[in-house]
Amino acid sequence: MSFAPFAVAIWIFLVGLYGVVTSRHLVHLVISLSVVQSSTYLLLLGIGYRTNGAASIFVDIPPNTKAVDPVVKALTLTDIVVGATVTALLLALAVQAQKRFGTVDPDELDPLRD
Amino acid sequence: MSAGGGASQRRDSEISFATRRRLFLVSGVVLAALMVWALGGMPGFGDYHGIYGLLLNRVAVPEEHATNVITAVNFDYRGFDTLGEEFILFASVLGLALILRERRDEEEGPPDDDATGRQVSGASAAVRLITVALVGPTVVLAVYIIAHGAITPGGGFQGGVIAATALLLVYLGGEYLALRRLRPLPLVEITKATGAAAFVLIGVGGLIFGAAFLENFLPKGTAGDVFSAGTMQPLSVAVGLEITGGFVLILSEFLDQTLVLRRRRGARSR
Amino acid sequence: MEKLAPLAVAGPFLIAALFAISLPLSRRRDDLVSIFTASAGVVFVGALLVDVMGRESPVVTWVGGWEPRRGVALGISMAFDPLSTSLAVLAAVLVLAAFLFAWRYFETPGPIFHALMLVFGGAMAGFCLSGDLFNLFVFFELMSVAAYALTAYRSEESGPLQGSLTFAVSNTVGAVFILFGIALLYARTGALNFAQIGVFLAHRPADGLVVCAFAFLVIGFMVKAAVVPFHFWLADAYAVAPTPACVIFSGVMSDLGVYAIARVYWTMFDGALHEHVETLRLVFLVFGGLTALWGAAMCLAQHHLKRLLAFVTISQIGVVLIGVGLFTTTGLAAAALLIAADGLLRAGLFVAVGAVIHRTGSVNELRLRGLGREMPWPVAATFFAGALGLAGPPLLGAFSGKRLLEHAAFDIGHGWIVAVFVAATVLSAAALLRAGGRIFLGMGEPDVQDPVPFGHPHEAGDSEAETTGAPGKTPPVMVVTAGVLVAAGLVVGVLPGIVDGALDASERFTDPAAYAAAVLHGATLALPNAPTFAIDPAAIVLGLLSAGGAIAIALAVLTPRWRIRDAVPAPVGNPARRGYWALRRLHSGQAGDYVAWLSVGAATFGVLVAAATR
Amino acid sequence: MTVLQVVALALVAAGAPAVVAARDPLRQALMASFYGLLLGVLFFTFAAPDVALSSIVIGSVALPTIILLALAKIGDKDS
Repeated sequence: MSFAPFAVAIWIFLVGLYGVVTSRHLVHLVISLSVVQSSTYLLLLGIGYRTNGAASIFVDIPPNTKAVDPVVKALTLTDIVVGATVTALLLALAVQAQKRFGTVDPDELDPLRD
Repeated sequence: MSAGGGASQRRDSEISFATRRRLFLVSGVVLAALMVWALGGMPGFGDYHGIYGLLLNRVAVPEEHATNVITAVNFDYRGFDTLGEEFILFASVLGLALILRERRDEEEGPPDDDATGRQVSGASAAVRLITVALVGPTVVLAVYIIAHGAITPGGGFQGGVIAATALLLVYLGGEYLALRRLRPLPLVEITKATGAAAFVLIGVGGLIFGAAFLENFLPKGTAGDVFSAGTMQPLSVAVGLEITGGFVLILSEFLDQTLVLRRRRGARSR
Repeated sequence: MEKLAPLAVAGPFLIAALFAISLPLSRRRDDLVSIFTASAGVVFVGALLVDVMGRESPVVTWVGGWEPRRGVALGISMAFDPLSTSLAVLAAVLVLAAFLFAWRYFETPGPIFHALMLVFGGAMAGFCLSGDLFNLFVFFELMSVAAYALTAYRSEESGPLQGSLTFAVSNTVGAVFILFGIALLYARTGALNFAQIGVFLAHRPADGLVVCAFAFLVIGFMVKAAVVPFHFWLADAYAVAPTPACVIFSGVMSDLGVYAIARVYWTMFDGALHEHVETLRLVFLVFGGLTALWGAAMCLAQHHLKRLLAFVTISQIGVVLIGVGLFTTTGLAAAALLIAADGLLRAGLFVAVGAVIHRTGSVNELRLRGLGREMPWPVAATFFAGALGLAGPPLLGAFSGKRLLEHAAFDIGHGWIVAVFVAATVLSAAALLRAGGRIFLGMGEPDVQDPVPFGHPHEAGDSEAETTGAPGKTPPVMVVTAGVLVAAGLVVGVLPGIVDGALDASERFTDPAAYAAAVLHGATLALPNAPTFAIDPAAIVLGLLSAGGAIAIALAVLTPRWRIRDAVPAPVGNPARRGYWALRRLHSGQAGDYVAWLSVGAATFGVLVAAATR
Repeated sequence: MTVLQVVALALVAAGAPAVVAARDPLRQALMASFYGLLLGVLFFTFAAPDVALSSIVIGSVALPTIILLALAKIGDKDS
């Protein structure tokens, strides 16, 4: 069982990417994209975990108790916030695309090869 | 409710939907195989002993007097990353405002073009009372989480978003249009930009008073109380300000889209 | 001096934040402050370059004052050497040129455009100067987000919306691949600093994890650099982005992706993958060659000027990837010279195209036939000089880069690649000369219509709603900017000592031991002196041939008498044309297609790299 | 791995395809909110309280609200 979290991270990555590739609605595509991004959070945190390690917040525990890796948590923390704002930007594009094209099906957006 | 022509959509892209799916499934399997092959070399889940994390866990509390090592990493050791992340938020909120700005063929008006004609009946008195009453505690919780970033789990990022959800409570209570009349948007914009500028200025302060950009030059106080860990707390507050402003802007842009903007009478969207 | 290096990033950020704080006073204030900040940026990074040139080893500064402890990096390092700092100077120069160009080019609602461009400039400086893997990723993401917003600037047209959407989706998936690579490396080495990871990996055999981490990182950067088959987003995005933004996108943003591949390989993976470099080289030459030819092929019948320049960019990224993909010092020096020369030339061409759009309101070459004659003659001269410079005429433009690339290729026995990149540069230069001939000299058949008007007919490069003012007069600042950029692009290759300087800088760039010693221990290792390559007559002849070939092809395409129709008619019998149409329809503008091709490319590249390192 | 981790991991592994399979965007927004909560619980079991808080606040509250607001604007035009 010691590779389960990484296997799940790969599984989520592929499922999310499948959602992006076969999406028929821009908002569905954007949400699937955020699922793809969430796979990296799981992978990063899975790497940093140490069995029965404390949460590297030494308020009530002595500083040298066994603790989980803090760096991956810092990286993941900011990634979640940044991922959310990029998703919001994509949703804004979807809203305007719907106004402009009258549809949100990525297949029907006009090809641009003039 | 998938929009538009459904199955009969114009397909002049080279590959059809089915081919695209097949292409992805094949390459997806190969990618999965590559990733599993890569994971073979990983330390098992749970027995990780990377030097970087071990060193930081040992060093952060005695040196920086910050008990939350994650915030120490975010706002002190790797503060330059957080500067970049903060401006990612700054740029994407600017981009959002740019994309959702009022178009030529739109005007502000009563929300008559609601989805499937649902009537916004306005919140009942009980809902309005509860939501507006909850705004206060939410903001206090947010301020607590931002202020205690270096001590307990939390920090500028999470606190900022919690503060922004206070606006949702206002919307749920049906008071958004009233709030909008107060024209808070320029104020929110300034809060966001002040947070971003404050982060850089604290960094420059490190250069002036300390020896390097973003150096922790303020007194470190005693670990565990609010005014400890030098520049970490002000940086956390700066990020909190920016994220509050950023998310409030994002939410109000989208709220404007649904509640306020509608297509101008007779304007043909080109 | 290097202690101030983070200001190259934080300075533009601060001004952008102050823009957002202050009320939108006046457009002039935005322009003046932005131009001042951009020039200060150029001067500052230039000073950094001068400081670095004088030193023996890479200059290192630790942000926040966190020096490494016993070889373990605590903070984030900014390690810069002549190569990466000159790339940062190029980026700063192009940001300044973009602001000068935007000054007269179009109206902006408030300071949003200027703030985004400043953030973009700061992110590029950070990207070039960073010495930390995750920091590189953060600036990669920041450049991407600023670019999405800038691409969707004219959000009322259909093109920018779709171009920005496919751009954002493709690059976000690319960023996920990079994050995967970072996670794998962090799991193995427990470090995020280039030098520390490099030292850790150098002593151990390259097992599955190291190979896949390298593959995923390179895939992510290839998406940003628009290498085939990850390039589809670029043609859509650069064709619809506002022209001032295109100056930076095309001039340097894609090249940064290729720079990142070189930086990642030479600082971290050279130790582990060195014995597989012969087979690895083949993989990169295949991808680079394919990109160069694909871009050049798509240029031939492209009549939308900005999309034509987008495909020229893709083609030249392929050539630069060939240089980097040779994994030799000479190859890297050639790539550096090509990035500098071609970047400046493409930027100048975009400004010239912007001037044409500003004057005529249209960007479709067929509609512009002969309209260029009323424009001031320097615009035409700049356009032709820039197009010719890309072909690498003797001594000018891309010549010294191509010359070095030929030496590098023949030195390691891959002479065949020379034919590929010479053909690519000649074809793309010919396409540009054809466009120039038609617009400024009125050549070509009078009423030839683009046989397949894709996209909205009325929008196919028709009136760009972005320009301001009376289209009657071309503002002098545009002409001067275009002229200076193209002149710089032509001359940069022949500056005294530039070629030897590039070779010396590549020697230092490709030495992981010296890099690690400087970053982790502040020590300086002696450097072997770089080989020198005099200009041999064969290179001059090849330069003449390629320039002449470009002109000949352009003339052949333009003069109706030779019956070679340039506008390729709709599905006509022979397989070449059918193949071309299939290729053209692949650029479907559909995000799902692009991600599918991205995953196919990733799988192919991963398998090839895995095979190459077994 | 502790029992709680295994359960949380299984729920997340099932949650992701559920989010992607929900083709109707409205249902998908609610699934995404639930998925954010599941991720938060999983991160909590990985001894990462900060990240769990961030995932719950953003993934479960802020982002789905933005999605719903976007849908409110998109939904009413094309029917």
